[in-house]
Amino acid sequence: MNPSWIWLTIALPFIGFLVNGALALAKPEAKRVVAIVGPGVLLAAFAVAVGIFAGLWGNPPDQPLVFPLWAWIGAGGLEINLALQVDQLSLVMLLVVTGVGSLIHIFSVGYMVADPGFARFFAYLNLFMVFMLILILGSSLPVLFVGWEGVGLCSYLLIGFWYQEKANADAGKKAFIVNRIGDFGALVAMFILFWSLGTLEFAEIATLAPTTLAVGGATVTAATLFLFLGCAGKSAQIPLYVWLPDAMAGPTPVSALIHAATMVTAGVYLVARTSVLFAMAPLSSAVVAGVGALTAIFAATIGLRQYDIKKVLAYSTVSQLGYMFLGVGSAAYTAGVFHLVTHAFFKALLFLGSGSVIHAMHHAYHATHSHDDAQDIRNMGGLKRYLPTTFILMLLATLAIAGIPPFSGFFSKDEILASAFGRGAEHPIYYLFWALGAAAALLTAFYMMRMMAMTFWGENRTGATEREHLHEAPMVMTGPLIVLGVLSVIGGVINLPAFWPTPPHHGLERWLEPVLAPAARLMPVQIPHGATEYALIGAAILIAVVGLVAGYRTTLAKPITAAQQAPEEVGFAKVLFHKYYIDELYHSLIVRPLVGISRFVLWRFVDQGVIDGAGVNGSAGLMKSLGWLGTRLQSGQLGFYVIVFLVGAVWLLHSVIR
Amino acid sequence: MTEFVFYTLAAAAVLSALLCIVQKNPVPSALWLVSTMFALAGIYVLLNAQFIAAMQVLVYAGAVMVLFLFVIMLLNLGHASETDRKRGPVVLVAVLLAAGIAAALFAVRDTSVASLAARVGAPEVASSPLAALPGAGRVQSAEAFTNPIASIARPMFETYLVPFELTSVLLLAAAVGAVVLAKRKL
Amino acid sequence: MLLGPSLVLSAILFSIGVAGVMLRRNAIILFMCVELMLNAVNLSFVALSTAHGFTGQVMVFFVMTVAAAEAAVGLAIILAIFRHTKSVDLKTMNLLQG
Amino acid sequence: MNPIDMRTPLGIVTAMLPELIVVATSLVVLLLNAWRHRTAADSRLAGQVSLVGLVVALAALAALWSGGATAAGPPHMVALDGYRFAALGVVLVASIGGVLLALDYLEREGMLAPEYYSLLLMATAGMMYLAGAEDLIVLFLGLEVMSVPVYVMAAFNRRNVLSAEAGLKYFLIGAFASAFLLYGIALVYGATGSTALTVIGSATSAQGLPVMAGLGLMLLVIGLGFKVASVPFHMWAPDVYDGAPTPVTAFMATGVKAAGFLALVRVLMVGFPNTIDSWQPALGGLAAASMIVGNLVALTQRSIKRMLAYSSVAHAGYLLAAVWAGSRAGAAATLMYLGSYVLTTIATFGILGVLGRGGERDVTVDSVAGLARRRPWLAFALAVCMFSLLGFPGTFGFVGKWAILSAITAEHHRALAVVLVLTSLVSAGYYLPIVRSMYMKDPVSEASHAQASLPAAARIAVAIGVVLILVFGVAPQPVVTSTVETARAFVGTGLDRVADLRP
Repeated sequence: MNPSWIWLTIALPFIGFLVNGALALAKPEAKRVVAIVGPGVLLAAFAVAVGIFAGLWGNPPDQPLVFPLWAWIGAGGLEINLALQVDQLSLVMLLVVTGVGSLIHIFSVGYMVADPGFARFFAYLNLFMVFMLILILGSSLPVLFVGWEGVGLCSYLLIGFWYQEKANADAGKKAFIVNRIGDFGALVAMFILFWSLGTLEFAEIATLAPTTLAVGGATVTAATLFLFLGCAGKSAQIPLYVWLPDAMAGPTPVSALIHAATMVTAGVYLVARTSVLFAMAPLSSAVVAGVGALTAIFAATIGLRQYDIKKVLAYSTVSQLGYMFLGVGSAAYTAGVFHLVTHAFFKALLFLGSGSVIHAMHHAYHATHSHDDAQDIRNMGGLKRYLPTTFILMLLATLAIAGIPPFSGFFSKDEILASAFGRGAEHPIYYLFWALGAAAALLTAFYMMRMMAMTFWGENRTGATEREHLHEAPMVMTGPLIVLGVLSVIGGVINLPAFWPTPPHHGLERWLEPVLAPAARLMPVQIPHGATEYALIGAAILIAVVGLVAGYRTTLAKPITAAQQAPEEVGFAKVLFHKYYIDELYHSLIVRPLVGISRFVLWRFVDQGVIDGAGVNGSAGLMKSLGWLGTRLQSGQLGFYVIVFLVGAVWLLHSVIR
Repeated sequence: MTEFVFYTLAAAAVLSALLCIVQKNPVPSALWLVSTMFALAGIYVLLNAQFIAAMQVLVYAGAVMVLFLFVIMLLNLGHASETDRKRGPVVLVAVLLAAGIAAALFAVRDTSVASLAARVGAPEVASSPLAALPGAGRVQSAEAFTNPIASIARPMFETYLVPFELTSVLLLAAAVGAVVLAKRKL
Repeated sequence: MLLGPSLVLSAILFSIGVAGVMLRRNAIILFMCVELMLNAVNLSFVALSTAHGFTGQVMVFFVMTVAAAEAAVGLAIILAIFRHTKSVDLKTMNLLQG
Repeated sequence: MNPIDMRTPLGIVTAMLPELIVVATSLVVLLLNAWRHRTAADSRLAGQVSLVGLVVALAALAALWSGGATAAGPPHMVALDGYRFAALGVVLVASIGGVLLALDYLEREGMLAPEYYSLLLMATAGMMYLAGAEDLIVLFLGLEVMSVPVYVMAAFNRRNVLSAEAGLKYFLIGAFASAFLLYGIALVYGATGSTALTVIGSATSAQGLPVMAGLGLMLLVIGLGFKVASVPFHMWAPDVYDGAPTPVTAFMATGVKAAGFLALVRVLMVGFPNTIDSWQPALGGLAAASMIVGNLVALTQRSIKRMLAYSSVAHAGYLLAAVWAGSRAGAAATLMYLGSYVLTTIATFGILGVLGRGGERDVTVDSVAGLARRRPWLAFALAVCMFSLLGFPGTFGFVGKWAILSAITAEHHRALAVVLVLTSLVSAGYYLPIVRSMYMKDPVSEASHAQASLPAAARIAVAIGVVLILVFGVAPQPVVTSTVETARAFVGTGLDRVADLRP
């Protein structure tokens, strides 16, 4: 198919949005039409994407193909042309987003069918896809930013989808504020680039920047740091990650689509997109890698002690995004994008699987009118008997995320860690980043297995009568899961490392080569070879296995109490400390202290106290109090208004006399 | 002699103005303002603007201020009020700010007719097509001394015809507005 | 010759008017202080017209018209609020604030 | 169209045709009042006649503009260029909005005085003279012809003490500010010997800026800064916007502000083009202060009407930043942003008027909860307005803000751009809660929003506003091209500008 048909991929979801939106307003009960239109447009868009991909497969373009749609604003110094860019990178993203997006849309048909806002839900979901595709395909920063803002808006709408609950609306608000901070960074970066280069087109930036700007200079460093602030907001990195776990308040397919597979990876995509700039700014790259590594381990420790199945996955997403940034920060842009792709597969699978579990739990509780928490893994246990398909698929995804070969996550994660280690030869600080990444890998394997064990193994804790109602999800939901399961297993094939016995080797890397070559010339990827390489691989596999085994054993070592009977969370400090020093210290010398730290210090104090309190609420509070001062001055007394007027007048008059 | 008269009138104007703003009772306050206006009318004569001086007395002191006094009487406000004059630190702030304004405006104290004429009559301006523009040149005709009313009326009805007509809209708007607000019921 | 001193006098009278606006709370007196400011500006116009011709005097004419128009409307507004509050004291007029 | 000679009566009439039509309409309405002033139908008739007059004026303006009217001789009293025509267009649109919003409101709130419309028309004429003035005397008189009726309109709701208080406050501080403006005119006249802006421009270009002219310029900035509600001359705005009847607030927030800004642009671009260093710091300071104060204080407001008042202070800051640029791009950006601001503000106040039903001050973020479910179109319109005020891509507001930002950045000054971007982000903190409340919360009670339905006239205003916001947001090219074209009025500066005009 001719790549100039690219606009169809955006137009199709937009038509879906219009149809579903109209139905939501006019005829919300027409669920059958919505169920066909919603996923249908996405499948069609995916088909177009595949067609274009197939057309370019044989002869990939050297230069990005830019298709101007129309000159949105075009005069003097303020041009914004809406143009779409097709190149190897945007095609990869396009395939992943439309492909995974289609599967999640299909899943949603089953998951949301009972919801009265079915049509509205699909309208939002389609609209989200429109903006996500604009983000991916935009040929310049402003166009990308339109998509960037748009996905934020849809995310905000979808997090608060069940707006009747206050917590959900609050979560939407939090996501909103944090993303504003990030957007500010992105905007400032855009202005710095516009000042220094006079263009915001990606293609022109890539050619102009290396000749115009000094490598490692202040301009490019500042621009990339602000750009990364934007990425950190959108992709939930320290210190702006706080919104993502709360965003799980939305429906589960939303979590899978937006908060795992697509939108949150936009930051990684943007860094890869502007790789030339980051390659020119070693300091910024190190910051990216460092923040990524810290986020990876930080979120992983918090994940150790969560009981809400979606919260575990949320912190896991934050942690995995940290990996991607560690990759792109180590100049391994291919590895970052590779992990983005495999993560989209297995994390979407995990979220949809958890959706299937919650669906079952919800039905069980609904049947008996119980008000227990359907998302608390302490209320689950032994579910593999009731949900066998979901269990097997989620287990595959867990192995993939833990990094067990030959599952997809192993290859991508290993490549990232190897690149970080390789850069250590030049900048020793990267050894530390590598160590953090490796430690995070251990924790990842541990908490994922803990979650799986508490959910699927052991005794069932749902309740005697409720148990009768647990059942596997319908085919419309398990179907997408199976496809994702296959992808999670074999996804690594797109970029197999050289040491792997069978070809194709470095498929993704060779495919992306034309896009990433300018960056690679400035800052080459350094992957260790020979003995070091094999030692690293061995260590990675060992870490994954140890983590999984430890996770399984410590979790099932003693019976788990259901959430209702579990000790109260409020007085936990004393309780936890007692258990921590007397009972569990000798069970595990490494993991348990980390649990305590993660729970008490990191989650309670850092996450909720410092970042929420001082950061998000604090800055909003400071602005509010400044504004309050303004309202106090607005006393209603005219005399005071005149005095303020005259202060200004005296200032202005005296400013011209000197 | 002229200067002596000027400074006498200036002192009277300043003194009246000060009394106007410190008087407790609104009626004397208004009368002191009238006094300032009269002093200014005298200065206008010194500045060779006899017609304006006459208008000052007729329109300002005669009509506008009478309207003020009329309203004060109508509302029965002809007595001192406790809360009218401010006290305390706000007085200091007010005086400082007023002094700040005055200090800035004093920067033009050294202006003289000669210095202005030298500047405006700069060759670049004089030789430019500006000379043809209304109000660009200085009126130095003998007419100004023999027939001051004509010398105001001519620019007013020729060059400034548009603004003059605009004042008719302004007065109409004021009349309509005042009537609307003062009507007993809408 | 009198231009400089006239401009200074104008500045002084203007500032006295400004001070009056800050120091008083009676709406009518406040308005009278504004009239004083307008008079001060008129003095500047007249003084400057000794250098530049009659434009300044024409301007004074317009200012007088404006002052008359403002007086009519302003006093009508003061009457309107007096009907509500039985007062022209600005201290009581702070229903709108914040 | 042949060049118009402004020295002949016919030339003057042709050049000022739109203004004259508006004044004539106000006289017709006044005459109509003389014997038809009792019933609601009379008031409505007056409004309809005004509307016709304004549309005819708009048509005359279009004829002049499309005819490419130019001055044959030197400009005289009012400018004859694209920028003035565009400015008149903005003012007329604001005025039409003011009439459309008032048509049902006055009837509903029992303010059956058809004089409202003749006052509004006279104020419009004043705004047109103010916005197109090429002479400081016309500027001053235009300002007064605009202000005097608006003082009355603010106090128009005679049954309401708040309206009276708003009128009094606006009047007293407005007259006070006029005195400053007038002093400025006196000093500029003294320093340059003329009140014609072109002459002033060539004088300041030739001799630089003597202290007298500098002081005069600052006093002009103070006077106009007051009218556009810039910090620190803004303190009246929240109270007056709050207390005045809502259609008047809409008219003030759009027409007065637009006319003030357009006059400011012309004064600075024509009168002081080559002494940009003397006024840039002052304008930059005012712009930054307005953006910061307006946005921060707006955050704390509960009443939407009052919040919009502070937000209008913030928008004055954005506009001042555009004027600050002192370039043709800045002038074009000012015009463009005013266009978006006027459309959005009219639509917003139109919606607010029906949400409040007489108690617009009580409409808060919480009381619009669930509007989307009861009145989906109304909620959609308000949401579009909020996004446009916020400057969200896809709305006209974004195009305007983008134009301002690119004008500022072209001057290589970063601080102001950063302040603009940062404070715009802060503004999301008060615009979006309204959207959130409408779409994500339940109505307070079963009965809420039952009354909220737009009357026909206001519906036209809101619909046109919202459609244009979206159309120009998506396809801004015509607006961008034409505003950039109008700013060519400021090609050449000072002496060469006058030379250009040589017959």
